[in-house]
Amino acid sequence: MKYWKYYLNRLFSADIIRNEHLVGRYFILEVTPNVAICETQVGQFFMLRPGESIDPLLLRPFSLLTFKSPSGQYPNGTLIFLIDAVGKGTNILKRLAVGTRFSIVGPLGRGFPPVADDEILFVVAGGIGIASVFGLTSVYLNTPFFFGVRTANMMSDLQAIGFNYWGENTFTASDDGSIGSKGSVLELLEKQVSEYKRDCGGKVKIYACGPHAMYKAMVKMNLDADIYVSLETPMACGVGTCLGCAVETTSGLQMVCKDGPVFNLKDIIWGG
Amino acid sequence: MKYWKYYLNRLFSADIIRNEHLVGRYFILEVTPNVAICETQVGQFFMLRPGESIDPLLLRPFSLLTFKSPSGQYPNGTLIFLIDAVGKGTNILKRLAVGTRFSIVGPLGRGFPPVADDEILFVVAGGIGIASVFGLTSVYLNTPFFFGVRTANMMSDLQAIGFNYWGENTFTASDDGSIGSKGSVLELLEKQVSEYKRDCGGKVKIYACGPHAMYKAMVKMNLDADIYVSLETPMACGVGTCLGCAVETTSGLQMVCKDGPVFNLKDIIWGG
Amino acid sequence: MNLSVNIGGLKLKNPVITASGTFGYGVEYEEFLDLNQIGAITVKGLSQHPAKGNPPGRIWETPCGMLNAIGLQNIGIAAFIKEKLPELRKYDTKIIANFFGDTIEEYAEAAARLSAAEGIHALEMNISCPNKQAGWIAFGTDPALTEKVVAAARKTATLPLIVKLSPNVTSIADMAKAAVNGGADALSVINTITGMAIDIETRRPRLSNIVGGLSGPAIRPIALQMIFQTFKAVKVPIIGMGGIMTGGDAIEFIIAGASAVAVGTANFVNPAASIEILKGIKDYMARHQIDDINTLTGGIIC
Amino acid sequence: MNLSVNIGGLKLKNPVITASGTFGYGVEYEEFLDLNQIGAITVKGLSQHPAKGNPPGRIWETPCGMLNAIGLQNIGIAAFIKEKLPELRKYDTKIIANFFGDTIEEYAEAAARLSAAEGIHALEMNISCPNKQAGWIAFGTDPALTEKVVAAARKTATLPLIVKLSPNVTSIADMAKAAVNGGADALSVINTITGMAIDIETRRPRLSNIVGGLSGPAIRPIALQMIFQTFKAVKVPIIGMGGIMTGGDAIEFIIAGASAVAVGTANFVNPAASIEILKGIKDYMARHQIDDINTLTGGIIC
Ligand SMILES: Cc1cc2nc3c(=O)[nH]c(=O)nc-3n(C[C@H](O)[C@H](O)[C@H](O)COP(=O)(O)OP(=O)(O)OC[C@H]3O[C@@H](n4cnc5c(N)ncnc54)[C@H](O)[C@@H]3O)c2cc1C
Ligand SMILES: Cc1cc2nc3c(=O)[nH]c(=O)nc-3n(C[C@H](O)[C@H](O)[C@H](O)COP(=O)(O)OP(=O)(O)OC[C@H]3O[C@@H](n4cnc5c(N)ncnc54)[C@H](O)[C@@H]3O)c2cc1C
Ligand SMILES: Cc1cc2nc3c(=O)[nH]c(=O)nc-3n(C[C@H](O)[C@H](O)[C@H](O)COP(=O)(O)O)c2cc1C
Ligand SMILES: Cc1cc2nc3c(=O)[nH]c(=O)nc-3n(C[C@H](O)[C@H](O)[C@H](O)COP(=O)(O)O)c2cc1C
Ligand code: FES
Ligand code: FES
Repeated sequence: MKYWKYYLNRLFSADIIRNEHLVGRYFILEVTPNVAICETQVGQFFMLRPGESIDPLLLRPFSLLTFKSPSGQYPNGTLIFLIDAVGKGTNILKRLAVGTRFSIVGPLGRGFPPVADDEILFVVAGGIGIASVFGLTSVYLNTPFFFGVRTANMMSDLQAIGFNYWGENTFTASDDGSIGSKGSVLELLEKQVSEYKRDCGGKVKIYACGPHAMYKAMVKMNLDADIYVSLETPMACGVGTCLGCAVETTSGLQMVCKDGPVFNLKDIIWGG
Repeated sequence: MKYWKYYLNRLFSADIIRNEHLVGRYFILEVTPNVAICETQVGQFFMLRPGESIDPLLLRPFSLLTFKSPSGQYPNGTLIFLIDAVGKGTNILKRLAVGTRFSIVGPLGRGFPPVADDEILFVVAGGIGIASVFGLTSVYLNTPFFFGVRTANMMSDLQAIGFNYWGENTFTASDDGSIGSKGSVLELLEKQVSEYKRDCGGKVKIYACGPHAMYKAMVKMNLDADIYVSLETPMACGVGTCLGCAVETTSGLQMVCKDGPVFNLKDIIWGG
Repeated sequence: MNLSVNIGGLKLKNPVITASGTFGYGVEYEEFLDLNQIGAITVKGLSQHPAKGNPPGRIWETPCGMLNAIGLQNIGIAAFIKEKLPELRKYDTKIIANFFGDTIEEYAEAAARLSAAEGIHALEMNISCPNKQAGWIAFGTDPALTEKVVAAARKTATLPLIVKLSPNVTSIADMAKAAVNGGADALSVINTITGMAIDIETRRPRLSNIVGGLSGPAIRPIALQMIFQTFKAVKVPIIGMGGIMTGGDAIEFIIAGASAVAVGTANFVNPAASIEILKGIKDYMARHQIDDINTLTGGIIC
Repeated sequence: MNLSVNIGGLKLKNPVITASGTFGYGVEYEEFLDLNQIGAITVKGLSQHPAKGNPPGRIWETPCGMLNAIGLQNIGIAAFIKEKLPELRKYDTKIIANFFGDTIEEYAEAAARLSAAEGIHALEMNISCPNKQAGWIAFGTDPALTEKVVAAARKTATLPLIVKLSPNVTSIADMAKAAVNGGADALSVINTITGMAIDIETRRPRLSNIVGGLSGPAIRPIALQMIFQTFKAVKVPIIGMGGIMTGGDAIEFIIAGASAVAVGTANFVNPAASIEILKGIKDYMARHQIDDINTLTGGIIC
């Protein structure tokens, strides 16, 4: 496979070392870069090229699930992505063989801001949104984690491959009730936030990633918290030049790839 | 992989059972059709879809190297193609995994005409052209076979995978002299044809497949023989409807996919 | 579920048509699919006299598309009527005769002769082939001339007259209006887009004609936009085409304003494409509970 | 090996330019490639006042291409000169300022202001954005108006004036002649082609602006043909663009008549595309023993 030969900072080639298909559409793509790459904040993303064809043409954005530190075997560490094969590009990525070398741009954008000492962090993931916020669980150990899924499959999948953040601080809900409580994970969140407010009174930060509908529902809930969410829009360049990924905010149009993808929820103006 | 579900005669899906890479660019693609397919003459071809992407868009034409009769394991037999990975489509085919299901149209076109009892057949293959004429060696056993290659590699490759038509009736030449005589195989052909003419005086038929330059050289040689050659032009439909594969002949334009690909050499009008 | 549509008097049992020049004279495909299932077959462009077309170097693949410069090679109207039409009459589908002329008179004569033949159900007038000389191209790019040549054919034609527009214009809306003013019962949008390719090793054009017509999925967004503009400009039904490969693509064209769709280059990629596209349309209608395909035409929500 | 070219007075060390709107203001790419290696950088289209552009729903991927309807969002000429230009002056490359106005006067004023700024080497006048209203589009589709607006900018501009043509016209040759008559020193061919896409699930257009501009490899055959026609029609140098992804593609454009090439959408697929394309051009020249790239321009053998 053809790949790029320029290693100025955020443009590098990487080799696939694992492409593990989970139940359903999800898969884990683990790659090792061929150069030392920049440090990544949780919430930042990388643009992956879906195969070497010119159709599909554009790179696809994916959050970094986790970074594994350099080892003897992988001197530049490894990047792990959790991907939902929803369309053309993701399905091509799903079929790439171990050993395939391909091109990556990143890390890009702004991740989640640091949490102050006097604040408590609640993390919310809706479905595949877990890919973007999962990294927070190793920065903020034992932080309350709210995970909403359609059905139990995905949870067990993640556990099966070694993600074990399912302690007593994890609150799960599923659409079909097959795991956790039945219904929206936001109800659990609301309850915990108000209990916390009542019992401790401290400042609450919520970092969330999920479908935009989830964010709109959060707006309506009027939670007494500082909420940051990771947005998704189609992207071309990923680096702020094409001006394609615009989103309306209270301070005008902003670019999801450069000013985000993480935004303060109250700044977003929701259209249609 | 998506595949077609219509089995009216010459449109079928097939599963790859072997994709063996030879030295250099050549590879062997063996597939088993999911339905009983039409009987194929030597010189006819099939259109293969290079992957499921819409780029490259068009099907690619390939001669049938050999057909293996139905067996318990493969009730519809197997089709074997010998392919030179020259460009985009052929390189995609080269990477398709065993088990991949894909779509095929064929057999198409007109193959080599039957040889009469009072005629002798000389078969000529230039490089990958062997794919189209190789089948003749099992119809006309021990027929003189002239094989021109760039270098020895390919010969040994074919032998290694079980093609053993290299008896005393085989005349080989290579550009670099690494196998057979150094130079053009046409010189060997010319010598044998004139010796045959001198010694036996019978009618000679020559069936050839190779680069068009080889055919033009044959025209110049003025051999005392009835020569049929297999032509190559870019194709879109493969079934005579797009009118894209036209070639100038003494009786006007003809379609390589339908009126050919095998033509009487004397009927072809060579352009530029 | 109603799939039948009326294209300016041509009644089709479903809106999937095969595009001219990509389906031969129809009969070639009988061993690949059941022709009775197709809404209509448009045959290769016909002229008064058989035409030889361009020399070899007629097609070339491009990114998600292909160029062709066949040059309107055809067996001529007489041979078509005598040799092909009787075969086609066996099928329960509609036949659209695509035709062209080199002069206004030839267009009018061709329209008359084809109208008189038994087994042809509509005429599609090609004024938009990019492989012809500059003078001819004016038929499809100069609105005044378009109106004139359409009016001439309209006078002699007794069948529904569909005019096939060229995308190689500044305003497809103006061209559509001109064709309708000339008397078009329906419009086919679009023909191929002028393009070319060069072999950098020899510096020669890939096509003997130098330029050719681009078709296939590459042009789909352009075609779709032209159908949308045409739908806003005129009231006659539109046959949408240009890069349709799937049922979803066909639905996109219908939502933009097409009453029927034509499948061209896709036939080369999959000889049974038209039937798969029809199936995709039905699946979509079932999923979206659409009872009548006609209600979807122009249903874009802006 | 001589790679330097002269584009109507703008001297470049090599013929590879980054296309307007696909390379930001240049500086964004300094961490992806060595900007000193590029022949020239064309910055995002500038206007007198900052422009907000279109609402979200601005890009959409299509077969081998993409649609955009950014709507010419930009920080305005003043901010560009103050904030971006000083950064760009650090690099040993040429800066082409792409600009547009809403009236003839605005075009003239913009040309004057940009000419006066230190560090700009040429002006590229955009009269061909498909995302603007009908009235504006006439600048790039009506030859008389084109000549007029170009002449106005020519009068105030003191730098080489490149006019960027629209492909959405019946005759690119006529438009090229109009621009040259107006005083263009060079032409950029082509801007994006009008297209659209619809989400069939919601029946809504994918772009808030409904229509947008198609770019990428899908349009390459169309762009190439327009460059070939333009080269035959006028004598000024041409910057060829439209779907160039590789050095081979660039050579194809040069053979068709381009003196330089611009790389657009390819920058999104590979931020270092322009440098790889330059390398591909050099490889081709070495392989074909071409000493001077200028000898290849228009070298098509028909
Ligand atoms: C900052 C960011 C981080 C993301 N992280 C992840 C992740 O970790 N795991 C994961 O599975 N997905 C993630 N996504 C979504 C992912 O980018 C899309 O699912 C993917 O681009 C779909 O590509 P496709 O070719 O399979 O789908 P298609 O529908 O064929 O794509 C068509 C076009 O739309 C774009 N597109 C479609 N859906 C989305 C979407 N939701 N967001 C952005 N562009 C889209 C594609 O990039 C492409 O340009 C993220 C998106 C963004 C913006
Ligand atoms: C009747 C016939 C039988 C053939 N049999 C064989 C065979 O058995 N083994 C084999 O290796 N090759 C065979 N070929 C040649 C084979 O079809 C081409 O090598 C192949 O199409 C190249 O595709 P690509 O995408 O790899 O090349 P690209 O150069 O990327 O293709 C670009 C376009 O040109 C066409 N094209 C390029 N070269 C040729 C060519 N020589 N003939 C026809 N079209 C071409 C492609 O189909 C495609 O449309 C045959 C060709 C014909 C016409
Ligand atoms: C090989 C070929 C031949 C064609 N011949 C004709 C023709 O004879 N008359 C005509 O009106 N259109 C002709 N067309 C145009 C198609 O009918 C259709 O308008 C165009 O290809 C766009 O649709 P597509 O992208 O689905 O192919 C031809 C197209 C191709 C590819
Ligand atoms: C996202 C995007 C924004 C663009 N913005 C501008 C612009 O501001 N001014 C301009 O003249 N052209 C603009 N263009 C057109 C490009 O400069 C170029 O002419 C076109 O994209 C064709 O080249 P390509 O296929 O290599 O992208 C833009 C193109 C894209 C894709
Ligand atoms: S994706 Fe290009 S600006 Fe964000
Ligand atoms: S390939 Fe279409 S007619 Fe031969």
